[in-house]
Amino acid sequence: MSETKKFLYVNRKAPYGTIYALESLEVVLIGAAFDQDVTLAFLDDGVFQLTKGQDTGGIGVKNFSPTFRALGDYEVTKLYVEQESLEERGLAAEDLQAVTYEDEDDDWAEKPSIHIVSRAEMADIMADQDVVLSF
Amino acid sequence: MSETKKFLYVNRKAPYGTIYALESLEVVLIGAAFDQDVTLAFLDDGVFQLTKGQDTGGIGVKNFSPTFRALGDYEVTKLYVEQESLEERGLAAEDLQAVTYEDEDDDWAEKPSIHIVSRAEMADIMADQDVVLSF
Amino acid sequence: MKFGVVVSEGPYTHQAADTAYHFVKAALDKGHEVPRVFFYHDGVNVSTRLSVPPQDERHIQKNWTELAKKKGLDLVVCIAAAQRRGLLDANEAQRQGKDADNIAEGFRISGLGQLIEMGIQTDRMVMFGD
Amino acid sequence: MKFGVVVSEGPYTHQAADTAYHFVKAALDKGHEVPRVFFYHDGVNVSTRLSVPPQDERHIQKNWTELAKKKGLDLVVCIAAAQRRGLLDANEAQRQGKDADNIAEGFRISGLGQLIEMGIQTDRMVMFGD
Amino acid sequence: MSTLHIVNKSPFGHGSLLSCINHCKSGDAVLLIEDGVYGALSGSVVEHAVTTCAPSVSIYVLEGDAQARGLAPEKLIGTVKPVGYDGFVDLVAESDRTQSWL
Amino acid sequence: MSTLHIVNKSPFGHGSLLSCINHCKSGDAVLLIEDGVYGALSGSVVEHAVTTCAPSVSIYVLEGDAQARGLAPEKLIGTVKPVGYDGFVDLVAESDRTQSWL
Repeated sequence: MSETKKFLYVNRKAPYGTIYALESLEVVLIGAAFDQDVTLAFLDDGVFQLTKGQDTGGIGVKNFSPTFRALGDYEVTKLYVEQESLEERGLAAEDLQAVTYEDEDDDWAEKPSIHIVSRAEMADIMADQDVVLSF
Repeated sequence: MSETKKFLYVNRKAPYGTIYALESLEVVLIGAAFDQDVTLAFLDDGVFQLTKGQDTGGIGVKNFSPTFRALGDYEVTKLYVEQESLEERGLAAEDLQAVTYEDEDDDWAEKPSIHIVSRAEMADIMADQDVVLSF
Repeated sequence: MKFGVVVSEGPYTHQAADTAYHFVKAALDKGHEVPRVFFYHDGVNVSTRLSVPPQDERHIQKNWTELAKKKGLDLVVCIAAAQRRGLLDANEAQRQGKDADNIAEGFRISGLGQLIEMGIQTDRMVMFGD
Repeated sequence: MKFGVVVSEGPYTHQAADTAYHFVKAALDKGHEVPRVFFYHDGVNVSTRLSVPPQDERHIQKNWTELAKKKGLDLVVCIAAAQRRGLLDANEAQRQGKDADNIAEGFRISGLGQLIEMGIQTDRMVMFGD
Repeated sequence: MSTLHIVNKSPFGHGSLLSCINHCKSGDAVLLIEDGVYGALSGSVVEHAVTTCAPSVSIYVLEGDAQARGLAPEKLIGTVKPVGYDGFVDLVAESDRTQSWL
Repeated sequence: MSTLHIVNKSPFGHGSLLSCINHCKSGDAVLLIEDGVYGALSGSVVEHAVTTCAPSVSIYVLEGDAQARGLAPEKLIGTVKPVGYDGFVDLVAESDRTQSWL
């Protein structure tokens, strides 16, 4: 397939209480093989997916938060997190885990994949897509 | 079984979008055979279950709202609806269907089963139960 | 003390079946009785024996089946909710003219009356759902 | 125009599978194409052939199977989501060592790539879920 | 370049409708379906948010879902437009993309 | 005569926690489990509702669920008490009834 489309994965749900966050990540990983232009959006309770220090030992469920750090290897490098959603939840950028990628166009320099954006910027990102998948 | 307990069925979800309202009613109907002291509470989106004029022809789903009117025959006669929940939704008592029962202790006089109560009264009703089932 | 437990959501999709499992184990460990666990709404989906979760994930149905075997739990699947959702035991499958069944060992299909009865006969009821 | 459709919730529990069905029928009636419907999350539960809804209720699985037969729809059930939740076809059942399968006629099990492919090959995607 | 936003949850128990409205751009459309149709009720605590979203954003309600829930036309916010499943299809075709606020 | 209220949903997307708090009576307890544990976050827009519910109402958070979600003890509202599954069992036994805000 030669056509390249802009795919946006919208994550608005918290992890573990329901399976949507995990199954969204499964789609992203499979989708990476299709060489499309992929962006991930985290807003509302979706910002909780990226908090650091997640330890699921006490609930007997698999901790999938490390998988976000592997996204760079799949060339998924655009993760946008909404500032207002963080603030409403008492969170700041430093409460999120670091997700980085190595930029092959810049001598493999390590760069952050997570970008904090305003609600207005998030709306612009959403309006610039071909396919929007919601989880 | 000789012991009589107070059972409260708490309805906080709208009908049709999800099945909880319908399956709650199925429990109430079966439960009526057990001769317990049964009360139904409608608050938050649960008040939408009792609106009149429901017509599901356009969505191909069974309209179960007439079943509420049959509850009197099962001796389920205490339906409490929260005033504040109605108001937040732009609803008033007259937007609800009439649900009545015949009072065998009062010469089979027809009496309303639905009672509009304040949030504080609803809290009192909830605190006066043995078993609370949530739907 | 006697605890009745209701599970209202399906496995993996919601955490309810996991939380209920940990709660029941803790209650039994503390010397309480859990005479029955009732699976209603999508909770009936916990009882399928055809689930094949990933190797590195917990097996929710097997956890319940094993706990039931070890502790003598009565795991009741609501028949009305199960029929809608395609959960059948061998008897039901035959009665409905279906060519397969899918209920796991340790679960039994019965009516909603078992839920009310559980409410009457236990000291506390705890519902896990969505 | 080509529409891709995703169904993310189970039958009866949520209205999503019903709304998607009415939407697909209306799209086809208007002359659009619906080359594929993809069932993900609890949406995979729509595909069980063991469902026995009450007589006075719609039969969600049969509605989809009949529409697929009449209009040549490709109803794809996500394999990863289906395995967790106990939805298997005969091949999968054999491969996993299970003694029964439950997928209805008209549905086929395949990978998540089919979802991405649908997004690439259609003009619009519509998701129905919770 | 416009988006059709689809909201299927009651705005009284869930934040989806408000979040959707906060992310709409001028020229977008919002379609209320399933339990989302309650967002079209006039006189409710979310009416103001819905009406101030328009006129640059058009709000639609799926007729069958509104009727199922007993929402008579006179109970709905005046600027909300009812559509059937066929109108739903047209809205999808006329927009550049759809976004479901699940 | 006290009630153990159980809340399992995030208070940011769902109305359950606020509805629960609005129906609590003096002496009741609220246990936050699953995604409900986010209600114990300090500095959030619902913190005020949670803290003004106490002290007549005790708020508990299920430890395993808080840890799973990366909520370190220092991120939690000071008056919220962590409990394990065994503490959950004790709360059920000590209350006269439980009410799940599903």
